[in-house]
Amino acid sequence: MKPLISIIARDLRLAVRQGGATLLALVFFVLTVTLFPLGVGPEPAILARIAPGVLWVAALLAAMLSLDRLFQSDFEDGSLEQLVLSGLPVGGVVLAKIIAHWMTTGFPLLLAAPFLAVLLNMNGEGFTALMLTMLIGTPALSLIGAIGAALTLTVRRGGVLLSLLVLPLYIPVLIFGVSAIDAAVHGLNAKPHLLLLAALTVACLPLCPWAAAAAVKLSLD
Amino acid sequence: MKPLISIIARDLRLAVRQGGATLLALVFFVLTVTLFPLGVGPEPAILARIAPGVLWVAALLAAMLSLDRLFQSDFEDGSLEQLVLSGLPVGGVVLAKIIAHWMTTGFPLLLAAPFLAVLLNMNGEGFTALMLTMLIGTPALSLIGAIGAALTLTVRRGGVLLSLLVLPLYIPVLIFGVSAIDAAVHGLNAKPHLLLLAALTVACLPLCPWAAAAAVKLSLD
Amino acid sequence: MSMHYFANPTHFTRLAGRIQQWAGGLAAGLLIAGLYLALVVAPADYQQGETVRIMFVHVPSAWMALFCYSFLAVASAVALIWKHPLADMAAKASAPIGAGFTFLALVTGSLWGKPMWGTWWVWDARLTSVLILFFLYLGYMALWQAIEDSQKAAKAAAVLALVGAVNVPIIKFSVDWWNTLHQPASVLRMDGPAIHPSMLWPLLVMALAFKAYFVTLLLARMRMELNLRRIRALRLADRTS
Amino acid sequence: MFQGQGIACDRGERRIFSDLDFSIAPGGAMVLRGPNGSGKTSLLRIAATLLGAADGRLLWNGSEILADIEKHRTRLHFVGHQDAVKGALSVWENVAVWADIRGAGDRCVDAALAAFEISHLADTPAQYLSAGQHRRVALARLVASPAALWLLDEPTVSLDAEGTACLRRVIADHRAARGIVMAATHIDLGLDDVELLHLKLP
Amino acid sequence: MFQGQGIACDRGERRIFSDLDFSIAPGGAMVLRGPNGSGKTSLLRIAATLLGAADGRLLWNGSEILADIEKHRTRLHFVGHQDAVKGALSVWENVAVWADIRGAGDRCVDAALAAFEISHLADTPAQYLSAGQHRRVALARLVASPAALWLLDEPTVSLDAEGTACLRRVIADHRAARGIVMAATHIDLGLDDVELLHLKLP
Ligand code: HEM
Ligand SMILES: Nc1ncnc2c1ncn2[C@@H]1O[C@H](COP(=O)(O)OP(=O)(O)OP(=O)(O)O)[C@@H](O)[C@H]1O
Ligand SMILES: Nc1ncnc2c1ncn2[C@@H]1O[C@H](COP(=O)(O)OP(=O)(O)OP(=O)(O)O)[C@@H](O)[C@H]1O
Ligand SMILES: [Mg+2]
Ligand SMILES: [Mg+2]
Repeated sequence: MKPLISIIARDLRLAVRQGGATLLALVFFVLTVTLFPLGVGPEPAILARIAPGVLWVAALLAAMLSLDRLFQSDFEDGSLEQLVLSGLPVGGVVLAKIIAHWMTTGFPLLLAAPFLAVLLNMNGEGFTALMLTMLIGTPALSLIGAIGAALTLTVRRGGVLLSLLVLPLYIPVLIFGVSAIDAAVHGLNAKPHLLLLAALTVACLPLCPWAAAAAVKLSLD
Repeated sequence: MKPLISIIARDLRLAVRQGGATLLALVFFVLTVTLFPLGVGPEPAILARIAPGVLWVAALLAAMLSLDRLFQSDFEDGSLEQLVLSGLPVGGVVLAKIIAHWMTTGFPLLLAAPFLAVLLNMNGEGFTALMLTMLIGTPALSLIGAIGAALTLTVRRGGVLLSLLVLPLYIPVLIFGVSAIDAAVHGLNAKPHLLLLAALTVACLPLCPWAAAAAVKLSLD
Repeated sequence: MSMHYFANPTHFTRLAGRIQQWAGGLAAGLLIAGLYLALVVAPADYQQGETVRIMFVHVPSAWMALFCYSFLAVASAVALIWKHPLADMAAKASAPIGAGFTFLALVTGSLWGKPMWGTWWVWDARLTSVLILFFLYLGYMALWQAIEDSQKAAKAAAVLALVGAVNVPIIKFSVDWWNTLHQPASVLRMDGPAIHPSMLWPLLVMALAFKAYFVTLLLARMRMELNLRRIRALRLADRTS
Repeated sequence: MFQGQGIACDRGERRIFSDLDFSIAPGGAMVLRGPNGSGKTSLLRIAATLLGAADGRLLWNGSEILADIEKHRTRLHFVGHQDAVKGALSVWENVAVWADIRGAGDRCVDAALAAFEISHLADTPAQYLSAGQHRRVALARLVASPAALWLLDEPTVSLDAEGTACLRRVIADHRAARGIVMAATHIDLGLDDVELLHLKLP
Repeated sequence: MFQGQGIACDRGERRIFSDLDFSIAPGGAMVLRGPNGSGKTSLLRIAATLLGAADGRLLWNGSEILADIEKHRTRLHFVGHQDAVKGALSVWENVAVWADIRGAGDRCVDAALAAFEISHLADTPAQYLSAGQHRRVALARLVASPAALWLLDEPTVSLDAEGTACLRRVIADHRAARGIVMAATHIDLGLDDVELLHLKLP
């Protein structure tokens, strides 16, 4: 346990030192959301209608963009091979890095979401559902993303390939997330959708670190 | 002139060799656009209403994401300092790289846009305007983006910082682009909007390579 | 960095210290007077009621948001062209202050928007361009923070500030234009009722107070920055000797 | 006792070497020599279990290493071309982080910095280091947490004469404590009593 | 004649060296020596106009170099720690691209590969090279397009004995054609008739 906490602490410290990375994933989220009213026009009714979709798509993109921080820089400077050689189970190392990643990206998104919902004229009923879906869904984004991040390690400038691998896998999160909010906005019961989303995240928890670990080992070959 | 063409040829060859980078910017564009029907719901009227905005926002994001290919890998392996030391004017080198970047990102987007417009139920009047705005606007995206890409060179994992610097600068392109399409869709005259967009691109042509060259020199210091 | 580099700034520190005291006193005095005028003396608006008092914070901070960016751009130009180290520091110091005023204008604006328009936010041209201005400030500050070497960071940030300065009018213009296409002008009218002198005076006093506050903060931040750099240079020097 | 029996290595679908045997006793050192491209780096990565051998067995005190890879990893240090040094962290933090993750805590960090004569740089962010200083930080990891087997790939790259002398001292101490060293170099490390393993071009 | 007068260098707001004078005649070679962190890399980057000197003048045949930076750049080759070798291109293409951009065409590429004994690798993608082969590709640029001034930062890193011999030969030819060499190394390059410039820690 203790070495894994050391890894989380190390990643958090690096995130804070390296130009407030935490702040920046957040900023991308905010910026992408603001682009939409600029592109779509300012009519409040339309904006409210598309708000859940826009928020979740922006969250997907923000999470995906920050994935290259997950392993890439450690891979390039040799830290990743040192982590693997530390003798800890590789799956554990990967899980520790995923947790640190969520704390510096998914969690800030969660905090920013309500403000952006206001900007997009989402009604009050949607708020709780929005927060809940973000809380349950963003860990799945980090978990699933880790697989893509590990698979694209040996690809130079793998950013766009990463999106090709990861975005399709993110689609279930998007769909369950949006339908929960839509249900709440229209006064329906959001619970079934939330449960599905939770089931997804729970299923990812053991599977994704294991798959990502396999990909990490491959990259060092 | 000839050495600059050599640089463009080199960048194109690298783009083709490195996992079909050309294809990948395109794929990101297509994927982001397809997320919208999933996030917003399938109603044709709503989709048609938001189509120009979604297409342009996705184009902005795809262009922005591919910016890290512009200088970053050359910076990391020392090629950028060799290019600067080639004795060519740094502004010229930068312009050559921008042209290669546009040919591998902006141009494929242009080709894909009409198909995606069909997916989003855009009406026939919008098509020509869409193609024209993409043709005139995407070079500005590569030009403006080059400044951000050069400024974030020394920043480790600058991806998200890049988006913070570049997206606000992209907003005029987005707005003029969308308003031209909107005007055409509603049967109005799109020409003034197109002229403004063209003026923007023409103004970027001398200014951006110059500013980016200053930033590149700084990064080697 | 050689010592002559700081010769001039040493003078600056002493002078700035004195000005800062005066400006600080002035800011405090004006702020008290302005708040008194705004909250007690000025009448409530016959249409907007007490909420009109938000204006006395909102309008000056909006003005300062724009002013700070111009200051930032000019300081950056001076830094790039004449390479004066104090201009770098002035630019760096003014950014967070400008971002703060911009944020204040946004917050007070939305607080006012809720009672006036029934919504916290609309994508009106002016509001949108202020929001984008806020992002420009954030980008500038993030770039400073992200590049460790302060001399490099200064130059990079100056390039960004100038590019941004060219872009601000374009954004303003494009946003105005974009907005009129979709949005009927009837929903909001920023020019509002012509301002009555009983409101104009508190507004001007507050505006002056904000400006004095800006000068105070700017000088304080510049002196702090200068001291930090000196400490760092000393530390680096004796580490290797 | 660290042994390889009949090791073969494929890179890019090409056999680089095969039927390689070696055996290093506690306190022993083996130096890999051979022209560029002969497979020194590949062999070290196989010994570190980063790369899979195409054939052959690796043994530690007679027992199969691949049977418990994680166990083997805890007993080795690998210093390769890449330094695993983070520019954003100070020199001290860089060394401490690894000692911490390997469960050794930061008790030996100061000693490690002293061993490579970079104590005065302890608080400097690593991005301000010259090439040789950078290398010393990477090597300081060897001392900051204990491990029986050191795998060093061209460890003296960028080091000046003093840096090389530090490394020599540290290796001597390690061997005196019955540690094992396997190193690839092109220049003479100046170690006593080493065994040479010559690799040939494929 | 390549000269520096009173050169000073600042890194990270700290003076690394100052009042440095040097002068290298056509056909001459200067080797920079000094402990890690003494500023060898920095001096080479100043000579290449990549880094600005804090003080002093650089002269080429008596005329100020900073007056026409681009001219100076066309007459120099700089080989630093980073190889500027693209893994996706073949060895031949890697060398040819730079010769082409510098306006020399690809006439001399084969000769350059032969000079560093990597002709047999011409079609291999560079990502499959070992460390020393990689380095040879970077050095082959020196031969593929002509330049009067060579600035070499630890050129022998990762090279085996034969690789070092190739480099020595190539440098000798360059000097015989009145070329100038300025190199930083920690190990002896074995060049005849060199001038040493010793840098001290700041
Ligand atoms: C977040 C929302 C808001 C933002 C970002 C904002 C922004 C601004 C800006 C930038 C200015 C200065 C413009 C200039 O001098 O050129 C301004 C002035 C002003 N704003 Fe706002 N505003 C907001 C909301 C509101 C609301 C809700 C009201 C009240 C209905 C309001 C009333 C005014 C008035 C009366 C002025 C002074 C106009 C003048 O100088 O003629 N604003 N605002
Ligand atoms: N980017 C930088 N920012 C701040 N300081 C730096 C930077 N690069 C190098 N330095 C410092 O400048 C000094 C000289 O570095 P330089 O790389 O020139 O040394 P060197 O002689 O090449 O050393 P080595 O033999 O280790 O390669 C070192 O003390 C180093 O810490
Ligand atoms: N990732 C790879 N894919 C395919 N082939 C590779 C790869 N890495 C190395 N090789 C090839 O394997 C051979 C051995 O490489 P290795 O790096 O082990 O050599 P080395 O002895 O360390 O050489 P050097 O002295 O140059 O460092 C070389 O011929 C090289 O071309
Ligand atoms: Mg090797
Ligand atoms: Mg060096």
